[in-house]
Formats: sequence, structure tokens, C-alpha cells
Amino acid sequence: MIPPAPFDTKAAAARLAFFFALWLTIAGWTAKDVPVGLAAAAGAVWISLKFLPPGDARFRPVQLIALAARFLSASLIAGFDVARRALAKRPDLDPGFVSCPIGLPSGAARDAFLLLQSLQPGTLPTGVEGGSALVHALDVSQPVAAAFAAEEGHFRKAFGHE
Amino acid sequence: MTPPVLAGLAGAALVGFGLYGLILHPHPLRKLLAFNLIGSGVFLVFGIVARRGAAAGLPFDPVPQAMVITGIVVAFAASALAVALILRLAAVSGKVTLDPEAWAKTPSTRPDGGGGQ
Amino acid sequence: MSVLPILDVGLAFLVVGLAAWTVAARNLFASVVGYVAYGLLLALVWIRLYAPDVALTEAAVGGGVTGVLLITAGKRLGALEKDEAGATPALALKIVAGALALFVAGALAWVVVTLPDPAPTLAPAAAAAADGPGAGLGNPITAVLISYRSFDTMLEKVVLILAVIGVWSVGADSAWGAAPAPLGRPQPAGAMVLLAQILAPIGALIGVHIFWVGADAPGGAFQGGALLAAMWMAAMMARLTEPPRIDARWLRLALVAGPAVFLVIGFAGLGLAGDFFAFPPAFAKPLILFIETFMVLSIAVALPLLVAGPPNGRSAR
Amino acid sequence: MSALFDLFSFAAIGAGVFFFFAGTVGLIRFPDSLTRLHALSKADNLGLGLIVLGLLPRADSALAAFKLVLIWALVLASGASTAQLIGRALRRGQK
Repeated sequence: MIPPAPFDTKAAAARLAFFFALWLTIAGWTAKDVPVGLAAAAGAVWISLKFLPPGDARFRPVQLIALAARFLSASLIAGFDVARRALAKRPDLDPGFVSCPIGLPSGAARDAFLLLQSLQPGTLPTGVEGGSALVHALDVSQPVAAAFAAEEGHFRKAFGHE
Repeated sequence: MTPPVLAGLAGAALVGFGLYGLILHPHPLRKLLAFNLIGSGVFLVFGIVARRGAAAGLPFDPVPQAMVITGIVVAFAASALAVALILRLAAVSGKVTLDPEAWAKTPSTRPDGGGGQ
Repeated sequence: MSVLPILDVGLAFLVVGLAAWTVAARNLFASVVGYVAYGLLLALVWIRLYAPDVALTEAAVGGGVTGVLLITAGKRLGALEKDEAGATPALALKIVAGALALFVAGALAWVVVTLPDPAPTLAPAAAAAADGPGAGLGNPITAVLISYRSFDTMLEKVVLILAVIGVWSVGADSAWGAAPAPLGRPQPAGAMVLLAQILAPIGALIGVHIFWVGADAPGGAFQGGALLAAMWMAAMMARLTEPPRIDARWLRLALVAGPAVFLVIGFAGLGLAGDFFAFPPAFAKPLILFIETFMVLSIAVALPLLVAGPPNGRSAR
Repeated sequence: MSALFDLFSFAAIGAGVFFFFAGTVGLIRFPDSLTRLHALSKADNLGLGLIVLGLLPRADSALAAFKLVLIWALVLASGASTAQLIGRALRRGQK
């Protein structure tokens, strides 16, 4: 038997606040619904602690905002990029797989990083095998692996995975 | 043509396609899919009655709608039971077909019913 | 002239076309994918028929959960498939089947076009029921489900339980009491795990909300329960959790909780309000919500168990 | 002021529709399933993001606006995840 992890009060409180805010967003503020909302948020906290135990990620607000800004501008570029390639006279493609070494250990942080990468211009991670992410690229003449490594650096900074 | 009539005609077409697939597909899961098409077609025809019976100041008649909701869940329960039976039949007989001729040619090799892994 | 009629016609053609695809597709997987897309588009048709409650149920149960059921079944069948699915049917049979299908569809279409006008309706009776025993509910469909046609709804929960028992009974005798086979592959993809980790708590929260607003707005026990069930299934597919043993006491209690509470309160109505399933008007709304809470629990447990299938492996602990 | 908001909504939703259109063109014109996934995930996410942006000034309240952003985030997460899953299945199928 694995001993149950000690209850992380701080993480639980933060998540309760998050899920209750989510409830208010969905349901709106009505006094009579608040108890149900609190109960639902508590249930959501229980599920999220069970499936996603609090890790050792340290959130750095400034870098996090910078990451969000990078992500939004990258998704803008990604959309334009795909639209340009799709609407060109002949679809402008040179597709293929690029093997990109990844330093993040397997877990939620790596999965989240790959999720963000899948919305970067021209790249789509299709799983990790043997310490390398196999990224499908729309245009292999682009420096896909270098950009991938740089993005991983930014991601690690924002979440304190250094 | 009003949306209810249109949806009703679509429902009739769904029943037709479903019936055709149900009769002709030898694969049991495909038969099940076709059967579900018939079901949703019937729900749709029933649903337009709810839309047409918009008396009493309501934009719809809640009684048929409530019954369609019940029906969708029951249809799912029946599908799940059918899937379990199909999987068991395949595990016991080694055949994935409801084509009677395939059964006539090679009778089941394990009539005892398997029993355990 | 608005664009809506054109959209309606387009939607109807898409739905019927996808149904044809489901029947005609070459392999099972393509057929199931077509069916899931069909279920989602059908939900849009229901929206156009002013039936958001049906649309929610159709999208969640008819499209989503049924899709998972069939894809899982296809995968399990593929693992033990030995025989081909049989020869293609003869042309004569195709013609006869086509003619029969055409005849039935044509007859139904004729009925649809020639329905009496004004249409007979139960709406006034239902509205009266909603004013009386279903007092205080803003959503007439929930009022119908729990109050006006409470017997149907209760029996439908019993059907769910019977189906679960039926699915369990199909398993091998030696496996009785064990857990069903896992839903996901041995090593789920990272993307699937993360999706389940993010989505499960949020989806559960939304499921509770959909159930709770069901008293006054589109939503209710079926839709909320189906969403909770979907979240549990997502977690099982990501292997974050495994299907429970079917002899677990909490599981069986959760399964029967819905109809049991419903029945108890129904019998109580016999004594307190003078009729089976009659609710004292002053307590109607809290009572209905109380019943629905347990129905949500039963639905959220029953649907994943139906998808997970019969017990597998050894029953010894 | 409201005319300005309307103009903003109109422009953003129009741009969103354009990206949905471009993504669909890519879906039809790109040569294989993997490249089609790119077209869908990127163009449609941007398209939906722009439509949400255009609807924000029209939201009834701050909570409703937040709900729109939440919907976008959920679609983004599930769309990007399924794209990766389908990509993985296709890569394994190619071998």
C-alpha cells in the first residue's frame, strides 16, 4: 500500500477558490444557489486533488503573464500561417516529423507544455518516445527543433521547473 | 415548409436508412447502429408532435419532449445490453456476424459457452 | 426572408446524409464516427424544435456516450475478431430491403405531412400538473418528468438497473463480482491524461450546475448525470481510475438510490397527500430536487457501468 | 461609443469567420490527415477566439463575458488534445 499523500491545505484552498469562482461564472450569483455551488466546488476539488495531486510547480506571475502573451501571439501567427498555406495557389507544405529532445519529466507539466506546442505555428506534437517529442511539422525547412527548445525554456521559467 | 415538418420528414428518412442497414448489414454492431438510427428517427417524428402541439401558451408540449428524453436513455441502455451480448457471442463462437449462412456453414466450435478466461 | 429556413434545410440534409454515411461506410470505425457527428447535429435539430432539454440529452447520451460504447465495443471485438463479417448481400435482397425501407419512410412522411391541425396536445394537462403537484418548477419538462409522468421516470431508472444487471450477467460465471475490463489502453497518451485531469473536475462542476438549474431552465437529472458519467469515463480512459468491482457495496447502493428514494417518497405521498406519487404542494419543489439528486447519482453510476461491460478476470479478492 | 463597440464586434467576428473558412479550405485541400489536423486545430482555435472576442462587448455582464472566455479555453484544451491524440494514432498507423 502506498501511504496517502499528506493533505495539502494550501493547494486545496486555492483550488476551492478557483472552482467556486468557476461556479459563479457558470451559474451567476444567486444567494440560494451558493450552498450547492460550494458543495459542487468541494466535489471538484476532491476530484482534482485525486487526479492531479499538487506538484512542486512554483508559479511566477510575471513569467506566467509573459508566457500567456507569447502563447496568444503565437496562436495568432499560427492561424495566419495555416490560413496562408491553405489559401495559397498550391498548398504551401513540406510536411514531416521532427524529433525534438524534451527535458521535462513525464507528467502534467510536460503534457501541458505539449498542449501549448500543439497550438504553435506549424507544429503538432504526436507523443513522446524515448525522451524526444515526435513533432509533426507543416514545413520541415523551418527551424522546428530550435523553436521547440526555446519554448521549453520559457515554459520552465514560468513554472519554476528549473 | 416549417421546421417541424422538415424535421419530421428527416425523421422519416432516418427510419428508412436505419431499416435498410438493419436488414442488410451482416456485422452486428453495424446492425445496432442502424437500429439506433431508426430510434432517433422515431424520436424526431414524435418530437415534432411536441412542437406542433404548442397550445396552452407554451412554445412546445413538454409531455412528448419528456418522453423523448426518457426514450433516449432507455435506447442507450438497450444498446449497451446488445453490445454486451454481441461481444459475448463473438467471444464464445469466434464469429462476428449475424449472417445465417456463415453460421450454417461452420457450426459453433464451442457450444459449451466458454466459461471464464 | 431570413436565412434560418435555408439553414434548417441544410441541417436536415446534413443529418440525413450522415445517417446514410453511417449505413454505407466501409468499416465500423468510420461508421461510428459518422454516428457521433450525426448525434451532435441531431442535437441542433432539437434546438430548432424548441427542445433544448432533448438536445442536451441527445448530445450527451445519444452522441457522446453511445459513441464511446460503440468505439470501445469495436476495439474489444477487433481484439478477438476471427471471422469476416460475412458475404455482401445479394442484389435481390438489396432491392427488396430498399423497397421496404422506402415504403416505410414514405408512409411515415405521409403521416407527418397530413397530421391533423390543430394538433392534439397534452400541454394544458401537463401545465395544470406543473401548477399543482409540480409547483415551483420553472422548467415544465422537469415538472412532467418528476410529477406528471413520475411513474415513467421511475420505471425508466429501473430499466437502467435491469440493463446493468443484464450486462453483468453476460460475463463468464467465474468473473462474477470482479471489475470490468479497463476502458483505456495500458499506456494512455499524455494528451488524454492531461485532458481528463483538467476536464474531469470542471465537467463535474458543470454537471452539477446543469442538474441544479434543471428545475427552472433547460437541464435536469438526465443531462447532469450524463455529464458526470462522461467525466468518470474520461478518467477511466486516461487510466486515472479503474472500473470498480461490481460487488462493491457503495456501487450497488448508488445504482438503486434513485428509484429507491423515488419509490419511498411515492409511497409517502399515498399517506400524506392522498395519492401515490402525489407531493404535498408546500414541499413539492424541495422534494423533487431531493429525488433528482439521487437520480443524478444513479445515472452517473449506471451509464459508465453499461459502457464498461461485464466483469472480467477472476472474482477472488 | 456603442457604435464603436458594434464596429469592433463586427470586425472581430468577421475575422473569426474568415479563419474558420480558411481552416475548412485547408481541411479540404491539404494532402493527408496529419496536415489537415494542423488546419483544423490552429485556424479554428483562432477563429473561435476572435468570435469570442467580438462577442465580449455584447455580453450582459462581466460574468457572462468570463463565461465566453471559459468556453473558448475549454474548446481550446479539448481541440488541441484531440488533435494530438489523432496525430499519435496516425503516426503509429503509418509505421
